[in-house]
Amino acid sequence: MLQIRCPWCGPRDEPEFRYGGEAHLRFPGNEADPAAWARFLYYRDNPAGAYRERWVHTAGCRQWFHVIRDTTSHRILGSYRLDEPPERAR
Amino acid sequence: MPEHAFHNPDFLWRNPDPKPSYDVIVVGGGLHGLATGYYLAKNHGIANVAVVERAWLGSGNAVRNTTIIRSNYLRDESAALYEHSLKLWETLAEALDYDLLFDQRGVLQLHHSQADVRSGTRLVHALRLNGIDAEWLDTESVKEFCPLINTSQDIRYPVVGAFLQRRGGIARHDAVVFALARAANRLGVDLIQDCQVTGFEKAGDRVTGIVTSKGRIGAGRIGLVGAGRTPLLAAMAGFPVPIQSSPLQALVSEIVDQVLNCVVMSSGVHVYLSQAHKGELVMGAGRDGYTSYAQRGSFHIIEQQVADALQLFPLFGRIHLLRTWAGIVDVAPDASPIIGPTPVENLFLNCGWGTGGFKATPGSGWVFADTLANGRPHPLVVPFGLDRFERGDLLDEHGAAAVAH
Amino acid sequence: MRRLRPGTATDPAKPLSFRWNGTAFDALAGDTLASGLLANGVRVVGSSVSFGRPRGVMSAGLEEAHAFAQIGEGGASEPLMRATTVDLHHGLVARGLSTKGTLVQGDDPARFEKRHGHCDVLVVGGGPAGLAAAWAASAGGARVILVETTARWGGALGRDLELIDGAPALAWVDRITRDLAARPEVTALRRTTAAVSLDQNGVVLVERLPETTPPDRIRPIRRLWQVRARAVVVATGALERGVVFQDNDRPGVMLASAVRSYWHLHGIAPATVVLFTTNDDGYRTAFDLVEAGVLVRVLDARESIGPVGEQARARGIEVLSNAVVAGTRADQAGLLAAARFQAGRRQGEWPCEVLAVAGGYQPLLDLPAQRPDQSHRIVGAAAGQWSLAECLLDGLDAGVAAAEAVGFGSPGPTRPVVGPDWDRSPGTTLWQVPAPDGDETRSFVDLHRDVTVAGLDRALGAGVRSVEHLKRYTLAGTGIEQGKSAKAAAGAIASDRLGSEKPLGVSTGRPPTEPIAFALLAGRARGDLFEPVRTTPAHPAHVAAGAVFENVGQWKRPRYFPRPGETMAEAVAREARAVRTGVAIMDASTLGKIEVQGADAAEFLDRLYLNRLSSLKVGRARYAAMCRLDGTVFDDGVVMRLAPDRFFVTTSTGHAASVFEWMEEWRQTEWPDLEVWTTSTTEQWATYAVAGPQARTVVQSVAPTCDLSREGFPFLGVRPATIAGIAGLLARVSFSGELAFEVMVQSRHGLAVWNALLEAGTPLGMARYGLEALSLLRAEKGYLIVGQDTDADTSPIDAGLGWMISDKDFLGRRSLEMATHRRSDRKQLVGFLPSDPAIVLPEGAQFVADPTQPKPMTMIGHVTTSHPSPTLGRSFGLALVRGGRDRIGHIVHAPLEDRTVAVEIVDPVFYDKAGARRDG
Amino acid sequence: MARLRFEPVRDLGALTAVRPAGRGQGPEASGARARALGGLVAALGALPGENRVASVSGREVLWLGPDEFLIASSLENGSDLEQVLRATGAGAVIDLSSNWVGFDLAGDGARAVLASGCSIDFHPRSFGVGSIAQTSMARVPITIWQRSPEPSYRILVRPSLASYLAAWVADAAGSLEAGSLE
Repeated sequence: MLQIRCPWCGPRDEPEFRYGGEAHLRFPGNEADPAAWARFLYYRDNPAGAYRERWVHTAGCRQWFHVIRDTTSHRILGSYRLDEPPERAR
Repeated sequence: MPEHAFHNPDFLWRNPDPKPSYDVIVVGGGLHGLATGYYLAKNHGIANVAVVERAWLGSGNAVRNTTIIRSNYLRDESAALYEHSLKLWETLAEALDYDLLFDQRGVLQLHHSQADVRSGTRLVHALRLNGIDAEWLDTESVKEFCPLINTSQDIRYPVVGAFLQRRGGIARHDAVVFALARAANRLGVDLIQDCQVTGFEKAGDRVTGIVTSKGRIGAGRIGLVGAGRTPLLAAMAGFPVPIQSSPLQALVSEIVDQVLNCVVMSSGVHVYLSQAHKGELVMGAGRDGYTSYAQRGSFHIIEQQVADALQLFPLFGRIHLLRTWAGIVDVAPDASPIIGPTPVENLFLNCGWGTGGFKATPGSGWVFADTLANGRPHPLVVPFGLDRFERGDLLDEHGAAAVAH
Repeated sequence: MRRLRPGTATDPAKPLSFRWNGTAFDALAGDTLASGLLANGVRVVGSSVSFGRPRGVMSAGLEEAHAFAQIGEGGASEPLMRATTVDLHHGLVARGLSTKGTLVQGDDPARFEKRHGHCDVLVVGGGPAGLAAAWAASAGGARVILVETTARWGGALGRDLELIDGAPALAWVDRITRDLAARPEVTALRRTTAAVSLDQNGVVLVERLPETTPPDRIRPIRRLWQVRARAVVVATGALERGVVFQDNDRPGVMLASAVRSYWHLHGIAPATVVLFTTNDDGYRTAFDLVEAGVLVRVLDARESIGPVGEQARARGIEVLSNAVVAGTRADQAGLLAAARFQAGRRQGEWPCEVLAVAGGYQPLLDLPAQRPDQSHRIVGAAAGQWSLAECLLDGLDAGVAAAEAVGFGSPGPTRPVVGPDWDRSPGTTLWQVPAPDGDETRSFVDLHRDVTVAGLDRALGAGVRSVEHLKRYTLAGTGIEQGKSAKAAAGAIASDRLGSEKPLGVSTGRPPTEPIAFALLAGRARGDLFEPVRTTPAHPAHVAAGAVFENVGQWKRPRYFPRPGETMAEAVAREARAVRTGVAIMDASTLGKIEVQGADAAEFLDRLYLNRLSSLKVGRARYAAMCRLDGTVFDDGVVMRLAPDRFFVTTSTGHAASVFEWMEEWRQTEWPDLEVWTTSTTEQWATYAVAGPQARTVVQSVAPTCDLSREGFPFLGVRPATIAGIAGLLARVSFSGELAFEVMVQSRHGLAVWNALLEAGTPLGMARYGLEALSLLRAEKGYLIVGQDTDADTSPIDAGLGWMISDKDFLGRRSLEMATHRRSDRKQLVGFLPSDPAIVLPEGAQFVADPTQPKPMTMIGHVTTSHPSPTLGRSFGLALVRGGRDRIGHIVHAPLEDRTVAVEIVDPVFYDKAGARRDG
Repeated sequence: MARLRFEPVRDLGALTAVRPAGRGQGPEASGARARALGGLVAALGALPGENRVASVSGREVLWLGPDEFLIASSLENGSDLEQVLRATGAGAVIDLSSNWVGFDLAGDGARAVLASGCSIDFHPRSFGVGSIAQTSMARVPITIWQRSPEPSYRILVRPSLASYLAAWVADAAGSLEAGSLE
C-alpha cells in the first residue's frame, strides 16, 4: 500500500487515488497519422526505475498531479502539480 | 518419501555453461520459455537451443500464480488458443512422464448480478458453439456442485448463477517447471540460469545474438518470453511494446483438510480460489493498478479479496493467511497476448499473457516453438501480432462490458 | 518436566484450567499453551505429517515447528496455532495437530477489528534494544508506537539473568515501561506482531486481545493495525538455532534458550538435561538449571571449552569438549530417552529428559527482509549485536537518531551499565552433525515439513543449485512458522554438502511474518457491513411496495414490483403495459448527474460528446453519447442546457463516476485553458420518470401552475417547475417512447414527491415499474443500453448512433476514421424476431448463418436484449450481428442446447417507428 | 468507558459550492482567479486556507480543493447567498444542499472510531479545530472537519450512503464501548 503526497491535501493512502499511467503525454490531436495515434492510444513507457506518472486524488480534492516513483522499489521521489515542472517534485 | 513433498524425480537438469552459439535462443526461463524450448526440440527437432534465465528457472510468474487452468474465453481467437492449450494439458503429464497433479476438478465462475448473468450466458453459448465444454448453473445447481459456497440470497451480492467448465482445473506449478525443464534438458536443450541478458547483437535490422552476464551468445533466431520484463528486453532490442507491467498478488493459507472440490472464481465479488493438493487455499484477485517491477503489491488488495472470499465461504474465517506474493504481469491494452515477429528480423515476441499465463503454458510454448522454427506466426496466433495495435484490430478480453443503465 | 515454582510470567494467585485433547489441566495466568502442557508433563503434542513420529514442544516462541494445536470449538475453532504463542485463558479448549488444520462449521461469534495508527517512530520489538529505542525516541515528545510479540516486555531479559545498573534486568524493564506508560504520546502494545511491511514506512500489526471461552460477541479478540510511521526501528532480536543430527525431532529435544525460558518465566524444569552447545551462551541454561537442582551434563562442540566451560566444570557440571550429539535414543513411546554423543574418539550415551541444543543465535529479520529499499533501521541482536550492553546502546542511539530525524530533540540518554555481560555470539558454526551410520533420512532440517538431510541430498543430486528450487523441491522453509527455524539451516547444509560451490543463501521470505486469520483481514467487512450500500430517497417506499431489488454497482434498484402471487414475467408485462396504455412511474434517481458550468461549458461538451451541444438552446435537452479515445461507445445520457453557461448532464448509473472523472481528467490535464467547472450533483436530485399516455394528467395534478401542453412544453423541453409544492425541474424526455416527464427535485424532498406522484396517479391506476420493464420498453423502441447492447469494441456507428456524429472534433473521432471502423463486417446493433413468436431467446445466445456447420461454428453475432413483448404480442430482441444492417430481412439461426431457432434480422425499432406517441 | 456521541445533523442548512473563476490548477494560475477570490472574500468575509475551514458570521466555508469551496449556511440564507455569490461573478455557484447529509461525531472515543475506518491521522498535531479533509471512511467518501477541541467532528456523506455509514459507526462504537479501547 503506497502512501502518496497529494500536492494539495498532503500524504494519503493509495486507495484514495486512482492511477493514471505515464505523465507528460501529449494528445497528438485528431490529425495524427496512424502510427502516432496508435502510439498515443496504446504505448506507454514502462521503465524499471524512476517513472513520472499521473495520479488523481479521487477521494479527496479530485486533482490530477504527477508523481515520480521508482518502479523497482516503490520509493516515491516526489509529487508535483500539473502546472509545476518535475524539478519541483517534493 | 514425505507424502507432502511430492514425488520429485531423482534427476532434473544439467547446469551447463553456454555454448558460443545456438540455432535458437529463448530468452526467459519461465514456463512459456521452458515449454518453447521443449517443443522446439520435440516437435521440430531443433535441439541446439538455449533457454537463458536471469535468475532461476521459473523464478518469475511460474511460482507466483494460482495455477488455474481453463479455456473459457469469449473471443473465438482466444478460445481457440486456450483450448489448444487445455487439450495439451490433458496429455502433458503423460508426455512429460511427470505427475503434474493436473486435476480437472472444474472451474466455477460465479455471477452476482443480472449484468454478470448476461455476459456469463453469452460465454456459455459461444464456447459451446466453439466445441468447448461449458455449462450454465442456476443457484441451486451451484449449491449442488459446490456445497461449500454460501448461496444464501440474503448476502450483499448473492450468487445468481454460475458458469462451469468441468474440464478446467489446477496443476502443481513447481512440478510443471520441473517437468518441462527436465524434458527439455533430456532432449538436449541447454538451460542456462543466472544469465542476465544485457543487450542484443545485430547486423543491420537482423539480430545475431545476445549479450549476457555469462558472455556473448550467438543465435539464428531469438524468442523473447520475458513476461513482465518484456518491455525492458524489447527496449534493449530497440522497439517498444504496448505492455504495462504491474503486480498481480496471490496468497496461500496454511494446510487444512480438503473441503473445496473445485476452482471458484467470482468477477462480481473479486476473488478466485482453489484448494491445492496439500490442502492450502490458493487465492487471487485483481492486479494492482500501477506500473511496477517490485514483485510486491498493496495490502488492501489482499484484505479486500479475503473479505470477498468470506462472503462466499464463511467457513474460512479462522483459516490463516500464510504467505502473499506478487508476480509482475505483462498486460496489453486489450488484455490479449502478443505473439509473432518484431521489427527486428529473426527476433520474435511472446508476451502479454497478463493474468492468464499459467493456463496457456503448453499452448504458448507449442505455437511459439512453431513460430520460431518456421520464422512465421503459427496459424493460431496470426491475430495476436504486434501489428494489431496500429490497425486498431484489438482483441478485447477484459470481458464484455457489463454495466446497467 | 514439571512446575517447581511460579515463574516471573505466571501468577500463582490466578489459577485456571484448560482442556487438552479432552482432558482438563490446571495452569496459571501467564502460561502459554506450551508451558501449560509442559507443566502438566504432556510431552507429546502432535505427530509429524509424513512419518507419524511423535512431536513435542521444541521452542518457547515464534519459531515453533512442532507443537501445533487446534484452539477453540465450533465456528470459533482456529486451526494450526502454535502452542508456544497461545496465551492460556480459563476454559480454553485445544487439541493437538500434525500439520493439517481442521475447519469447523458453525457461527463464529468472535469479532475482529481494524485500526489505523500514526506515529513518528515505530519500534518493533520490546526487548532491551527496542525498549531502549522507544524510551529514547519518545523522551522529547515524539509519537512512538512500540510493539512486542509476546505478552511480556523485556524479550530475552526474561530468561537471561542479567544485571543492569547493578539490579536484575527486569527491574530496568519495569522502570522503562513505567516511563513509557507515563508519556502520553507513547502507545505500547504487547501481544502484537509486526506482520507486513508496506511501502512508505507502513507496517501491518496483528494485536491479540484477551479472549474468553466462549468468545463474546462485542469485544474484539484481535486487531489489525495499519501503522504509518515516519521512521521504523526494528529490534526483533535473534532466535537460537538448533543443530541437525539424527533423530533430532524427538519430544524432549529443545532449544537451550527455551529450556531456560520455561524455567525462569514459568517455573518449569526437567529432571535431567543434556546441553549440546556450540557457544558460551548455552551454558546459561546449564548454570540456571543446576541451581534448580536439575542434573545437567554438557556436550560442547568446540575444541576448547574456554573459561565459561571451565567455570561449569568448577561447579561440578560434567563437560565434554569437541563433543557433538550424533543421535538420540527414544523410549517405547518415541520420547527422548538419551543423547548419543561423540567426543573426540569417545562415544557414549547420556540418558536425559531434555536435550537442550544451543546452536548460536541468528538475527530475526523477516520483517525488514520485506523491504527492498532497506528503509528500516535495524538494531540490537537483530543487527548482530551479541552483548546486552551493545544492544542497549544501539537501541538508545537509534531512538535518539529517529527522534531527531523527525524533528524531536532528546535528552542525552543515560547509558545503562551492564554487568557481567554474556557473549551471545554464535561460537563455532555447526549446522549439522552427520549421521554416524550415514542414514540421513532421520536428520530433520525442517521439522514442520519433515525435510531431512537425505531430502536435501536428493535435490542436489537432481541438479538443483538455487536455494529457491531447493525450497520447492523439498518444501524446506515453507511451514507456518515461516521457515524461521529451517530456512537458514537448509541453505547452509545444502551449501556444505555441495562442497566448494558458493553458498546458496537463504530463500526469500514472503509476507506476513506471522499467519493472519482471514476473519481479521476482513475485519468489519462482513455480513451487512461487507460493502457500502447505496439507496435512493424513495427506497423506503419501494421496500414497502414489495419491490424486488437488483444490485447495480453499490445501488439497490427495483427490478420489478410484483403484486401478491405474480411471477416476474407477469409483473414486468403489467408494468410495461401500464406505460404503453396508462401511466407508470419509475425511480431514476441513480442516474449520474453532472453540472457543467462556465463560459466555455458548451465548447467543453462539444469536445467530449459526439454531437454538437453548443447549438442546444437554453431550456432544451438533447440525447447525447460519448466515445472512448479508441472510438468505442463509452456512455450516453441527456444533456440539458439551463443557461448559456450552465448544462445539466445525465449519465448511466454505472458510469456516473467514470464519466465525471473523464471530464475532470480532460478539463485539468489537456484543456486547462477552458473556463469550465464540473460538479457531481447525482445525489442533489431525486429523479422520477412518469411515463405513459396519462403522464401529463398525473404530472399536471402535482404541478398545476406549469403549462404542460404539447405546444407549451414540447418534447425535449426542460424547465423549472414547482412539483408538489417543491421547486424542481421538469424535462420532456422519454426512454420508453411514450409521453413522459422526468421530475427532478432536491433529494431531501424525494420521498415526499414520490409519494405525491403516486397519490396523484392512483386514480389513473398508475403502476410502478422497474429495470426489467425499462429494458423491455427501451428495446421495443430500439434504444440501446450501453454495456448491455454494446461491447468493449462497439463504435457509435455500430450501435446505430452514427447520426449523432457532427462535423466537429470530439474525443475518439481519430479512431473512428481508421479503416477498421469502416469495415462492413463489424458487429452492428439490429433487431431480431424469432420465427416462433413464443420463443424468447436467452440473452447471450449466439447466431450462426449455417446451422449445419460442425463445431467450431462460425458465429456472426449474439443476443444482447431479449423479451416477450406484451405490446408486440410476441418475442423480440436486439442483437449485435456482423454486417447486421446488411442482413436485415435475412434469416439467421440461434443454436441452443436443445434446438436451433430461426431468427429474422430486422430494424431495431419495433414500436412506433414514427415517434408519434412521445407527444401523447 | 469511552464517551462517544454520534448523531445525524438535523439542520445542516444550505450547502453552496463555489468554483472561483480563472483557468488552471493553482490559485495563482491567473489574475482572474485572484480577482475571483477577492470577490469571494468581500462577499463572505474571509476564505479558508488550504485544508482549512473558516467560520465567519455564522457560516462555515470549507476548502475542498484549489478551485472549490463549500459554504454551509442556514437554509433560509442559502438562496440569498447563492444570488450574492453569483452577483460577484466569482465563477460557478452550485446549490448542493441535498447532495450531502451530516453527522456529528464527538467525545473521547471519536478518534478511535475514526481510526478504525479512516486512514487519516486525527492526532491534534496533524488535524485540529478548523482542519478539513475529504477522504473515505469505511470505504464511504466523506468530508470531515473538526469543529471543537472536545474533539467534535462534522462528517458530510452522500445521502445514499448515510445509513450504511451510520450502521458501520454504530458497530465500531459498540466494540469501543465494550472496552476494547486500552
